[in-house]
Amino acid sequence: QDVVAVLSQNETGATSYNPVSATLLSVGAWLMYDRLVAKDENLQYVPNLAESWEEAPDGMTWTFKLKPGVTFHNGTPFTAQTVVDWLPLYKGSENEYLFDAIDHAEVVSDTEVKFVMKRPEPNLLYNLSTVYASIPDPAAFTELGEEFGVAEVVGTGPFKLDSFEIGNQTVLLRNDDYAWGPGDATGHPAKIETLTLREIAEASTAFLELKTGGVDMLMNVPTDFVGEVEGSGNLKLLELPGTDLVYMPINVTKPPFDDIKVREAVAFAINRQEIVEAVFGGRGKAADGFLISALPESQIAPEYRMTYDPERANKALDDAGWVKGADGIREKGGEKLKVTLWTQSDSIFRRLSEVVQAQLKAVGLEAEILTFDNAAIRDQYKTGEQQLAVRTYLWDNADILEWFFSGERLYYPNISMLNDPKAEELKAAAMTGAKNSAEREANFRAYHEYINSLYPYAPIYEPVQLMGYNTDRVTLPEPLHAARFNTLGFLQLEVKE
Amino acid sequence: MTVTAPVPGLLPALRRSAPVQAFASWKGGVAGTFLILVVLGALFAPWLTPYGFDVQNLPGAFQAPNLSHPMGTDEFGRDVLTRILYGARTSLSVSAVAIAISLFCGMVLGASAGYFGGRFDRAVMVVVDLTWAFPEILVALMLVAIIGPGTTGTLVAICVAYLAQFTRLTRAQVMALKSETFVEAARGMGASNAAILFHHLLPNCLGPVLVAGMLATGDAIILEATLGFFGLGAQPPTPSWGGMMSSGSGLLFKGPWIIMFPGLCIALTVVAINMFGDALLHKLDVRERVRTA
Amino acid sequence: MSEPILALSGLTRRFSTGGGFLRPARSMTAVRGVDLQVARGDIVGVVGESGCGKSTLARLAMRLLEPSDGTIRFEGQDVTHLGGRALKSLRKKLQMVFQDPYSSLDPRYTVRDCIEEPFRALGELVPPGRIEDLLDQVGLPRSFAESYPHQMSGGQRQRVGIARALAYAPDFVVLDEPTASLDVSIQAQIIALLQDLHRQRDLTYLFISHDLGLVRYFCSRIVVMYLGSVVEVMEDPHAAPRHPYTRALMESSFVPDPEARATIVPLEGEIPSPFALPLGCPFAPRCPRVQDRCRSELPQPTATTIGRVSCFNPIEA
Amino acid sequence: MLGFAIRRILMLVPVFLAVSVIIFLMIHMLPGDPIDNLLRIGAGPDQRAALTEKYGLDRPLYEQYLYWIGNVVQGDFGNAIVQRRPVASLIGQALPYSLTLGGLALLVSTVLGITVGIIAASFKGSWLDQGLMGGVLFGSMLPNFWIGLLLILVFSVSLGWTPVSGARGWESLILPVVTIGLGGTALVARVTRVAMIDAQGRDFVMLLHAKGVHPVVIQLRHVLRHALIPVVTILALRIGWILGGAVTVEVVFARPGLGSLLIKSLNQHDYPVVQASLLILAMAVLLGTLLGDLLQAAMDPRIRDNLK
Amino acid sequence: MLMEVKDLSLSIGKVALLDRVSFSVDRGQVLGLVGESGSGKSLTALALTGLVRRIGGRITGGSIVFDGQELSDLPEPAYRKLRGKRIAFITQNPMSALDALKTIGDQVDQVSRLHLGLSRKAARAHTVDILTRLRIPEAATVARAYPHQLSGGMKQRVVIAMALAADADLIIADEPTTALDVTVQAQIVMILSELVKKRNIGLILITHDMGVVAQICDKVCVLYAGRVAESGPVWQLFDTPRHPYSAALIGCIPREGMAPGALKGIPGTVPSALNYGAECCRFASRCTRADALCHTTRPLPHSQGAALVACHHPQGTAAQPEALDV
Ligand SMILES: Nc1ncnc2c1ncn2[C@@H]1O[C@H](COP(=O)(O)OP(=O)(O)OP(=O)(O)O)[C@@H](O)[C@H]1O
Ligand SMILES: Nc1ncnc2c1ncn2[C@@H]1O[C@H](COP(=O)(O)OP(=O)(O)OP(=O)(O)O)[C@@H](O)[C@H]1O
Ligand SMILES: [Mg+2]
Ligand SMILES: [Mg+2]
Repeated sequence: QDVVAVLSQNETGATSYNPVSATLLSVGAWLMYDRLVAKDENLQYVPNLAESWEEAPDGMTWTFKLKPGVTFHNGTPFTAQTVVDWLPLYKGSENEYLFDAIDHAEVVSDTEVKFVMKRPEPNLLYNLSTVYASIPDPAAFTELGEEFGVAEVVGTGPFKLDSFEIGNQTVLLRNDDYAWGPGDATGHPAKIETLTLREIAEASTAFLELKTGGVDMLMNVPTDFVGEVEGSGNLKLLELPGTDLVYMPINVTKPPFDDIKVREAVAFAINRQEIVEAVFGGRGKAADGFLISALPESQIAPEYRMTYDPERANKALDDAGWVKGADGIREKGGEKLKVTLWTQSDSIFRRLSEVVQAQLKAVGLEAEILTFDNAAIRDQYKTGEQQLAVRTYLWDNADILEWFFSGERLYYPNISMLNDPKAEELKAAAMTGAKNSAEREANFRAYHEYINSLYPYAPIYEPVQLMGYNTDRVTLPEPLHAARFNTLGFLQLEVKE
Repeated sequence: MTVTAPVPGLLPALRRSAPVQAFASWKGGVAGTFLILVVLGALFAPWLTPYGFDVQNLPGAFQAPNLSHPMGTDEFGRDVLTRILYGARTSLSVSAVAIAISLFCGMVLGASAGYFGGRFDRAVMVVVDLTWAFPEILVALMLVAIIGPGTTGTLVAICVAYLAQFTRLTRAQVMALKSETFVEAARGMGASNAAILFHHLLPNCLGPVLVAGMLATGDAIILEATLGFFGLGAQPPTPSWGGMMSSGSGLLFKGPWIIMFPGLCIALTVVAINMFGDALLHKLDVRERVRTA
Repeated sequence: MSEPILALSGLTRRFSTGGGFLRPARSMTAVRGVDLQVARGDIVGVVGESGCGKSTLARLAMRLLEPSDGTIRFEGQDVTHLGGRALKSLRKKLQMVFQDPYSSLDPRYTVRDCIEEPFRALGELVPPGRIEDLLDQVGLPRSFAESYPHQMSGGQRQRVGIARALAYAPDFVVLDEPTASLDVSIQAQIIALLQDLHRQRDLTYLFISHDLGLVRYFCSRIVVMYLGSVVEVMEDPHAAPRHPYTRALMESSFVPDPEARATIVPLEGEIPSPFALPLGCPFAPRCPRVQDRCRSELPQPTATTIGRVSCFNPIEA
Repeated sequence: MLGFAIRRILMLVPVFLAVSVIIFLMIHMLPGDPIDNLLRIGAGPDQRAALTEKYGLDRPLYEQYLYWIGNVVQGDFGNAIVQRRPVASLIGQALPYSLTLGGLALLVSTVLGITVGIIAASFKGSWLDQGLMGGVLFGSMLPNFWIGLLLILVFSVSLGWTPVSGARGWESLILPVVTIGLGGTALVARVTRVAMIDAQGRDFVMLLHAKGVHPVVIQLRHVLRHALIPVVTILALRIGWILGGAVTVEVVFARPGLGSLLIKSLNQHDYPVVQASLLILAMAVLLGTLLGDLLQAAMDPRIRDNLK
Repeated sequence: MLMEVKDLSLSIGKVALLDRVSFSVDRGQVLGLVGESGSGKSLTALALTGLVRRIGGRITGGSIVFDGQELSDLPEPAYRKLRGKRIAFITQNPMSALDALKTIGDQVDQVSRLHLGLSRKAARAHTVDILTRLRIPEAATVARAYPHQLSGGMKQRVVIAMALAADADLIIADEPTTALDVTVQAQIVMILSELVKKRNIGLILITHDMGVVAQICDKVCVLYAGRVAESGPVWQLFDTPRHPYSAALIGCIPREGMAPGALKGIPGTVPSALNYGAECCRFASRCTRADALCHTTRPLPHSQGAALVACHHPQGTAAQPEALDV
């Protein structure tokens, strides 16, 4: 009844399971904690620890009715008071922004808690459904301090922490008392007893482990191995819609990209379809905006979408005064159109960059690739020296726009260094100005469109999540009624004997 | 007064033609021929292949070796053979230049430490020994983290990683030579320290140290490849053997030739360098001394 | 004696070895208080057992080592602390032939390069034809000029060494065991050559050797060293020795004549460590004529009919 | 001998301090700032100042150094800034892996290398010698990550004898140990062979033969003893490799270890971890030289006497 | 005869280094083997002890008879039993002939334990006994010392002790005193010559030093370029050398009463082993008496007085060599 899974590349390197302060949490956090609400496969909110909820018409209070009989791993019961004690933990922490809009929480009864808001927050349910809103035992959290999430984890989730070795593996044990799972999985604990989450940096090692039965599933199969997995009789792929997006930030403050024409050219020079076909084996789709297509805010007017249009790209450059030289590289005033393109050392990043490099060269822009170690690149961005970069993010809410383009987050994460007064206004409206979801959606769409009109980035690709698993060993729930393979997936995962 | 007599030392070293002799042995001959072919291939790459090393042809990616692409095409549809030929330029020149710089610094350091001895010597050797005792790859990764990726970082990393070896070797040679009577004799004839260093000591340890440098070039190619494995070597689209070999081990399954051929080139070249170096050392009759320095 | 060409007085050289952190350096005196005067045209032989300081003395005289104490005068001039140009010009007159012909020539130098080196070192032109002359003088064919040392035999190399020492027409040549590593037949060749050169060029030699027989044949005066000190100077090489050590040396050498077989009574005891010299006469522990006084007091040189001896109880003539 | 050991250890103290200063200064010259990694995104300068003060990064350099080294001497390496754990526990987690992997690899390469060296030297110049040395050379001529993957393909995938990766159980050690061991074997074999050949050629060996001693006895009891001295010296100096040289292998086999910890921390600018790892490596190197000296003295009476 | 060597020829690789060397030595006799460097003295010693195989050499002809037993084709294991037990070999350089990592005692014990089968304890007692007889003070302490703690003379005595540890009948000593000081050399040579008389054993003494030969040898064998030039009783060699080479060699020794300039040396150099030439006298190119015959025909050893001389034109009875030009 043991299952070994390999974490996907973008979740490796997490240093803690502390939901309050960590900026990177692996799937383990989903499994050791619960959240008030969860999301189903259509991104609709479903009950998790909260049975039901109600928003006041003016949006200034939210009342959550909690499931009864929920206990933490250490036996402490989970009650309304727990939620009241939990919220203040975020004060001054990395993830404080999640609950910016909440003034305070009040106990209504043992199973009812009321959030009193500073302002309406249509996005509250989303925030409560993210992994960073996982609920630890506040008492244990305070007591353990920095050790919490590393040496010990006290949550209400379907698995308990057995051991955690940073950068190596996490071993989880089943929480036998668990009966409050989300959606279909409610009423029973997980079917597997232990779950080992391994981190394997080298993709081929991970694949070979799967192939030889050393591990039972890969949370993410790199595209290079898709063919191999499909070709092996006992291995199977599970394709889930992705929640990530690959794009290319353009530093609007660095010449030649201080000229919007040049940015526009870059945005239209990228042949996304070719990339999907050549680099990702036809899986996933070409991106034309900044948000994943499952989000309504991604549905923007066609004139704001960025697609492959080499003529437009060439024309933009011509208009900007960059003329093709003898070697095919454009020049202006004796200077070559040469920029740097930063990328990360993962092979897929490097490969993507190389294709982009070639595509940019086709319109006369020479990009010099600079590879940085994954862990080091963040510091590099803080210098603001980048011109182009290849990046990816994983988020399924439109507020990511604010994260990457807010004038208050220059250098990092606003690698594009966009600081535009009008964008700031639109951002404020989108983030805090909406009273309800519909209004919020409209505001974000306007913000998204305006950002696109400035070309501070070029969208590239929207991947799918490809899980690989050994059909001799495990049965995966199909269909999966969740947006991602986490709590629900592992609760329903079965082992073949 | 002018010095008219040509300074001996270096010229005789070349006149003794150890390389020519090394060629005469079958091992040295085979290895030397291979190396010459590789260097010629690198030099004349543009004339030897109709393809460009950076011209992508995505629809034609992952072609197994065939007549028009004897080593197949890579994940971007580029001709692997072409990239190997151009890659030899990067791999060989980065390693060779790095080793040359390292060799020069090592010889200067080692020779002065060995010749003057005393505190200076001890201080130099403590530092040198410490860098020597640290694994090359760690030194290299640390330096690349500081300097940044790319050929410069690789160059400096290789330089520093092998500095200790050359310093030690030169120092040992100089110390051994220093006690030879001919050095004392030169002093007895009024030669200055500089003259002794440059006309007697350095020419005499040049042979072994140069060969050690040659052998290290082999190791440096591997180190470059390892940095490539971490994605920190030569930056695309510039091909280098190490970079090609480590452009995603997933290709091992999808297009093994993309990785195999550069890997094979590295292994063969390094073995050839070692074989030729050994043959040279044999001729110079200092094999033991250099090999274990 | 006329003005001596070389005069050493109280020449002392100490070495310290080992030593390091928390470890005391050990000091030894390789040459102590040597007084010696060499007249122009003399061949002075220095004999003694291995490690007694012969080579150190030679190096001191050559200014290849700095003396710890004492003075060196060359042609009347104090050269003890000479440096720079003056030292360079001294080198023209003072040359040395080394013990080991195998390591005293740079393997990368041709014979020509070797012989030219003194000129080059002093930044001067090589007079045309000089190399050939020198090769002729030391009995090497001119064709050897372009050969490397490894192509030559030991005797031939030693001739190159001699040619190199003579390149500048020196007045004084120090010969440090020039034949020690050669066969007797080659040794005889070299000695004959040195004798010829001495005659032709009016050279002065300081000849170092451990072979008493050879020294007695070749030299006009003999200096006997023991553990860094001169124990006896014999103006007549064929005279009977006065110092017990000199006699022991003579008795230890085997006479190459089967008719003259004699039972040799070897010297007993070991040479004391140079790091811990006894208080008195260094030879006292092995001396058959030892007296109490020898163990506590250092004998001073006293004149004898044949030279000078440092012994409290010298053998009577 | 004991006195010598104590003196040597005392001697290590100033060297160790000097090394620690070098490491400290080097780390502080690195570009990047750990506080950046720690600061909440969008945090203001006062928050930065607070954190800087919390980690003592605002104090003069020498004070920081003294504070740090003072704690180190007491066994406290401080807290990792980015990884938010006591450095000692991070290192404590990585070190055992490095030690087992490195130690075993050292053992394998020593045993194998010495054996190959002895055989090659005993049959010097024969095809056996050339074949063995050529094989060992070729084995060390491939980059480690490459060998590792090939070994996995052969032994784990095709033959199914060993696990592919990980750090659980002794089976998972086999391939990494072999991967590193191959490179080390070449070095040890080369040194052993040369040292044996050197020792074989010395005069005392001829006398042993003249005494009628069996050649195998001469080879193993006399020649090998002489040959081991340089081998041991070189091995002792290479102790740094045991702890830090396995970075690539750690990546390929998904093993934790000091090398990867160091590199990861370096990239994250987690100063305290980098400092501590470097210090530990340096300490290992220093102890290695000490060990080498002691072993040399234990094996060679001449050196032993020199120490008195 | 204890050992009789007849027409011994030896090659290393393709190079013939010894060519029909003959000599013999009996109990109580000292045979001196002299000659210039490279003449094959050490090779001869290695051939007699069967060690020449170790350096890749091969006996190509002739016989070595030791105590009635033919040794030239003796298999190695049998030779090993003989070596050290009945034929002892004292190698050239005492400074490096001992294993620096083992105590003196252990090294001497090894011989008696190996060949006499003595126990550890008995062997040590035996060792101390022999060391004492070689006039080594405090032998028991010395036995516990390491080689580097001893002086050169002491070490050479230890090597001699090894030769005696299994009561060898024949000692072959290759330049036992070359590296030693004259006073120490005198000690060692006297010890060896006493041993021969006291124990009635044979000694083959290889040396450069004609003085030593004159003082303790009974017979001499002069080697030149891998061949015997002259061999015979020591008095005849010094008195009336017949071969021009031996004559010249004796003329090279500086002696008491020699006139300055009398020392001339032998012109030219020994030919290298690669161009020895088979059908000629190898000394011909340096010899003043050489004629065409010497350059084309190999001189065979024949009796001249009490000696065997390999020369077409042996000298008469003249004591002094004829004048030679440098
Ligand atoms: N550079 C030096 N450092 C330390 N000790 C030295 C040095 N040179 C010579 N000695 C010591 O000085 C003493 C005398 O040495 P020197 O070479 O003068 O002896 P020698 O009489 O020439 O001996 P040999 O006959 O062996 O050549 C020796 O004990 C030697 O160890
Ligand atoms: N291992 C070997 N391989 C090839 N030639 C050798 C070898 N050992 C000796 N010789 C050659 O054999 C010849 C005789 O050597 P040997 O050592 O017997 O001379 P030797 O008379 O002992 O000289 P020395 O007085 O220098 O000891 C020399 O020409 C030498 O070059
Ligand atoms: Mg000397
Ligand atoms: Mg010999």
